[in-house]
Amino acid sequence: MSKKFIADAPLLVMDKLSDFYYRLTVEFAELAHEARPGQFLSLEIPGPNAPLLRRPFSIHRVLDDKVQVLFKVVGEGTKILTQQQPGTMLNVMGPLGDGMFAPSEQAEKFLLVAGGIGIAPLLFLADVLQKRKAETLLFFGGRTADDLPTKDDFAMPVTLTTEDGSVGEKGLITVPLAAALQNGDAAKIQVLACGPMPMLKAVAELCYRYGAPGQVSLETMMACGVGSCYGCAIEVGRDEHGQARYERVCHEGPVFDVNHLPWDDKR
Amino acid sequence: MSKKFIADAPLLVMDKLSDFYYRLTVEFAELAHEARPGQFLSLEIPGPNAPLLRRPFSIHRVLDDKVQVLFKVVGEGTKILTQQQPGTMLNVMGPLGDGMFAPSEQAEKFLLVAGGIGIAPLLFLADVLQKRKAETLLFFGGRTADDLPTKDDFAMPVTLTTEDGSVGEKGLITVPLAAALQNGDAAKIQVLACGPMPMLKAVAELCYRYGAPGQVSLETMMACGVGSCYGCAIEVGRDEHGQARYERVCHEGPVFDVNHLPWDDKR
Amino acid sequence: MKRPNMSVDLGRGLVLANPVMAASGTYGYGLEYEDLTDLSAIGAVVVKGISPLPRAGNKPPRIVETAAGMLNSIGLQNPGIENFLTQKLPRLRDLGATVVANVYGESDDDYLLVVERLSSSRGDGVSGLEINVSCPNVKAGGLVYGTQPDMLGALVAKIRGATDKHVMVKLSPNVTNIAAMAKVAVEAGADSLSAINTLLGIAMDLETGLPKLGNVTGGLSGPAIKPVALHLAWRTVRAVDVPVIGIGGIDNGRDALEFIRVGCRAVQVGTANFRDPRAPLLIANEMEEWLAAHEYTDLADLVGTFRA
Amino acid sequence: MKRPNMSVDLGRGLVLANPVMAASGTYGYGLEYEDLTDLSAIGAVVVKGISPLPRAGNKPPRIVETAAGMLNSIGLQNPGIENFLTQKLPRLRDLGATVVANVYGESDDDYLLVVERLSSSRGDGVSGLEINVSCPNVKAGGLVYGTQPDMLGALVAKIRGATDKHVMVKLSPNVTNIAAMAKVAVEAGADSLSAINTLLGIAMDLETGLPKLGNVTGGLSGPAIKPVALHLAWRTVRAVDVPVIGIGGIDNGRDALEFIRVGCRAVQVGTANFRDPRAPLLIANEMEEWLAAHEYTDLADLVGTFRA
Ligand SMILES: Cc1cc2nc3c(=O)[nH]c(=O)nc-3n(C[C@H](O)[C@H](O)[C@H](O)COP(=O)(O)OP(=O)(O)OC[C@H]3O[C@@H](n4cnc5c(N)ncnc54)[C@H](O)[C@@H]3O)c2cc1C
Ligand SMILES: Cc1cc2nc3c(=O)[nH]c(=O)nc-3n(C[C@H](O)[C@H](O)[C@H](O)COP(=O)(O)OP(=O)(O)OC[C@H]3O[C@@H](n4cnc5c(N)ncnc54)[C@H](O)[C@@H]3O)c2cc1C
Ligand SMILES: Cc1cc2nc3c(=O)[nH]c(=O)nc-3n(C[C@H](O)[C@H](O)[C@H](O)COP(=O)(O)O)c2cc1C
Ligand SMILES: Cc1cc2nc3c(=O)[nH]c(=O)nc-3n(C[C@H](O)[C@H](O)[C@H](O)COP(=O)(O)O)c2cc1C
Ligand code: FES
Ligand code: FES
Repeated sequence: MSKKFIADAPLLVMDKLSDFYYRLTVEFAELAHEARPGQFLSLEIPGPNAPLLRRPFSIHRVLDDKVQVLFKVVGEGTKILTQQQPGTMLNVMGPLGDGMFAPSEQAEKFLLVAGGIGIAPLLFLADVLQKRKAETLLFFGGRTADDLPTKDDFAMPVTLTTEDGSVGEKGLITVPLAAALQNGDAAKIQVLACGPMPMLKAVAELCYRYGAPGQVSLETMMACGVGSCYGCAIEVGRDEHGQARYERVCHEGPVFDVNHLPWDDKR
Repeated sequence: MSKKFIADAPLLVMDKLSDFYYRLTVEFAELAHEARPGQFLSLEIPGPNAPLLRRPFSIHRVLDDKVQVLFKVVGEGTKILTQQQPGTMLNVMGPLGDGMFAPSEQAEKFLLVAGGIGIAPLLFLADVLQKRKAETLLFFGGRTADDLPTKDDFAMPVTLTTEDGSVGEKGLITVPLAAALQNGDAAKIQVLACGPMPMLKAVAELCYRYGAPGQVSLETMMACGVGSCYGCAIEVGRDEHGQARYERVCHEGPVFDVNHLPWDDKR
Repeated sequence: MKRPNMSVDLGRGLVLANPVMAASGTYGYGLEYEDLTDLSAIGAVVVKGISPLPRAGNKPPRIVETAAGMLNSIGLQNPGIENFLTQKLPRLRDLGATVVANVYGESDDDYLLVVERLSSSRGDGVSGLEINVSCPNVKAGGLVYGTQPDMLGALVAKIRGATDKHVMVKLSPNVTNIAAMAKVAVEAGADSLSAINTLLGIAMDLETGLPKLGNVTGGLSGPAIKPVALHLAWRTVRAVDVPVIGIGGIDNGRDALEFIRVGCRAVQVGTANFRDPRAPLLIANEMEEWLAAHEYTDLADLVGTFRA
Repeated sequence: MKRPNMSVDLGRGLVLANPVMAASGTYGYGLEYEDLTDLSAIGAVVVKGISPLPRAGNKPPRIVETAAGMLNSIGLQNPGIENFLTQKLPRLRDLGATVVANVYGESDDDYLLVVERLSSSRGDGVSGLEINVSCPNVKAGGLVYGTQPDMLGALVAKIRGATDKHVMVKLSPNVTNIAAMAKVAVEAGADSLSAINTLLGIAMDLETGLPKLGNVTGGLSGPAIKPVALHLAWRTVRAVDVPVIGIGGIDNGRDALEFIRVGCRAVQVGTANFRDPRAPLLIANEMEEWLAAHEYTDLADLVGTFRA
């Protein structure tokens, strides 16, 4: 279990990558040093009319004492975030989530799979894998060319797909992923994925089909972010009486082994 | 009764006069032509996290098809207002209030009295009196020199006071006002005042003492602004059974004759 | 896109051109808005509570903003039934407004007097009566009608006996079991129920320790109460067979449609009128657009489609 | 400026170093916040509701934001009393936290089992029991304890007979007459009352017509409910002689002091912990600063100074 920190951290950079994607950098040494790929942090959105609850974001990258978040503007909270000027203090809490990406020692090849903003935690993961000099490939899908933020930051072979065909192959990212699994020795491959639930479900199915170990990062609504409220629960199976068992995405997750999850109904 | 209008009106100018005082100009021909001094308008504060209720503001000045509001930043609503850029559409409703300043035909001299932001409606009034070529004097008091916005816009003799003595006489504006009433023929003077309640109470007492007719513009919390909700009521006296009688500041007011109001307890 | 049918027949003569009414106390007698909106186009204007005699109302201050809501304690300041019949109703009739009269009393006799006047020929143009039972019965030691099943049942039965007009009973949220109150009102003859009135609350000025309302307590309304209102409207729908009109925190067409999905046949919009007096029409338009975009031909088809 | 006395003695062994507790269900077992705050400095940590056996909790989604508030339907997922006694309490004791155990059951026996365990020597370090009565009594057809005076009185009397610890009864706001419930609880032996628990509400996804909570209904908390909570806390204070602990929408020191002014002896902070887990300490500090600035030497002097 990693140690958690909370503090007002200075916002150093608010980088507008496109109309909808932003990357912010805060200085928070303790958090930066403790963080592991797949973990997240939570931000209090500043201002008197901010949303009630904190907003959770993956740790996008760690650079010395600095922590980066890559985010997509989807609602009021993220919109307010874009308006923050460097120098502002942001109330940051983290690192959160004991379920991190755990690159296996046995694997010979790592396939990173991202859908849209699901790319956020994978750069941090890529940095760590790079240090291990592991063979790593990125599969990155989006609806259009606009949904592939930071794709150029990955120093590895990158396969892109878009649903409208504007960049890369036209179609879903799971098509080239399936090919890669089929052509490789799946048991020696580890799949590490983050993206929307339908994509993760398709990824899980491919892992089962080809016998590849896989890990996926999930999202649910969160209140506390630290495991205290049980608000972010997802079903992880049923007990002998058919009674659902739940785990906390913020605590046991956000990264889970594909085998740990029942994939039938996950709305 | 004046006709009311509601529309999204383009914000033309947002003028920062000082740290706390702003003057905005919107284009709204129908409202501009209908408005009379002492009336007000109400604005919907824009944005998803705006305050629930509209904000009422005196009509500061009318320039052809344009209407100006002079406002002081006191809370969240006025703060959001300052952030609006020219070109934004503001939802404006008015003119409101059937109780307007009614310069008497008999009066030979008009004493305008303002405390701080209470100056707002008096410029419009001054413009109208000027057209009548009536003798008009302004008595304008503030806490400090910063509380005397637009004092230079009045083309008439102006007496200033500040509580800290930074501009004009040190003390309250009712001191020079009392002198003016004492030295003139009070019955031929009309006092027209807007400002904080304690000032208005002192003004009313001077009117009684010297026998001068007087009108004051009041403020209370408002919901509808058009006389429908009875939320803005103030006591205007008691009936034979000692039962309080109430009137609506937004409808029978905001300007009332000093004689119309009981001045004992007005929190 | 075909325009869906938006009209609603609530029974016993209360027919709305569209499902959005202006809620009582937030739209005066409608006439205050004559310049600003087309009163005849509003589903119905529920006028301010009417009592037998003029009422002075409560001590100010009477309104205060709270987080995403407001408290009011107007105390039903109103000019009384005679004034309504002579000064307001004729003009409302001329303007073609669909009028629901909100009736208020502090005893059974108070209510009956107002109901009878409204049901006489002088009340022509009043399409329905909304009975506000969130008020104390002075003869019963100040117990609130809307919280006491026996008192409520007796009152509604008397009103039913005194009028042929549509009787809508407006339920209080400040009860343990709104379903029980709903059943009592319907058994006593209510043609429809509206839910909910305001939640009781207080606000304080910390520095002085004084209540922010002259009357100390007030009624909470606005977006803050929407989850509570939606729940109570839904419970009411499930308890009775008569039409239910949803009220509480409705700020836009989407909010209104949620009340329709839980089973309400129509809605009322209150606090939102203070933000924009055109709210009833704007909200009805938004509802219509949503229905058209989702290929509904009739609002009625959405009623009760909550998949709980 | 002299530091005012902030400690509060609620009776029968429940003494708080300051008047701000973390509310049940919003602070887990405290241990989740070990890294982030000094648990021993918090007035008291009211732990998540504890049932006899582990509970899986409700179907997700379990939380949704609403206007200035949130709905939750956690369904009291918790690992059961044995786990609490062996895994959580010893550590809380080591950390020096003042612990109030929130007790939950679906029958009198459920409650009694947990109360007895907590009152045995294994429960050393538990300074008080908060009885959550906003839950259905399965044996009584699902009627909620906190809404039925008879059921509530009988339950509290049994609990009183089973423990020497401080018994705090947490009142439900979803009742017609909270004063009556307060009196019943005190007559049956409650040492203090906490008010309020969440208001019932629902939220809907309009597009699908599905409830936003897996459990359909949930409890509304946060700033939206503050006016209602302040009113009910005040009514509770006036109904009984035991200490009342105010809860509902408290977001800062000023909010908390309003509850003190209406007569509460202490407060609990819930939803605000999600914004910042240091909220209980921050709020206690803000209260202390306000009191010092206003030359109060003891928080107790502000209790009940509401000038209504
Ligand atoms: C573990 C985790 C990691 C995440 N990492 C990232 C990331 O790196 N980059 C990124 O752009 N987004 C990430 N998200 C999603 C991000 O939290 C939401 O987009 C953000 O909270 C939306 O806030 P809003 O106010 O702008 O939108 P809103 O209008 O409030 O909500 C839009 C949608 O965002 C989601 N959301 C809102 N509040 C929360 C909450 N408190 N907890 C979880 N989801 C919420 C809901 O699905 C909601 O429907 C992550 C979520 C989780 C749970
Ligand atoms: C008839 C009338 C004319 C006014 N003319 C002017 C003017 O020309 N210039 C100017 O700067 N101010 C004027 N005011 C006051 C102005 O309405 C408030 O300053 C403004 O509403 C504050 O909003 P806020 O959100 O910034 O502050 P908040 O933090 O919401 O409130 C600060 C204070 O402003 C007052 N206020 C807030 N909302 C309302 C409301 N809906 N109705 C009435 N008062 C409210 C209250 O006293 C409150 O305590 C006038 C008020 C009235 C009633
Ligand atoms: C200022 C004000 C006055 C009200 N007066 C009445 C009234 O006279 N009679 C009545 O039945 N309800 C009255 N209500 C309650 C509203 O009709 C409505 O039930 C309540 O405000 C909830 O709806 P909302 O959240 O849309 O405002 C009043 C509400 C407000 C805000
Ligand atoms: C997520 C969540 C879980 C809760 N769980 C419990 C609980 O287990 N037992 C209980 O008595 N109250 C529970 N409550 C109610 C709170 O303790 C508190 O009474 C309520 O939230 C109102 O306070 P607030 O507005 O400060 O949050 C819970 C509240 C929330 C938001
Ligand atoms: S968000 Fe509270 S337990 Fe996960
Ligand atoms: S604000 Fe509604 S009557 Fe004046």
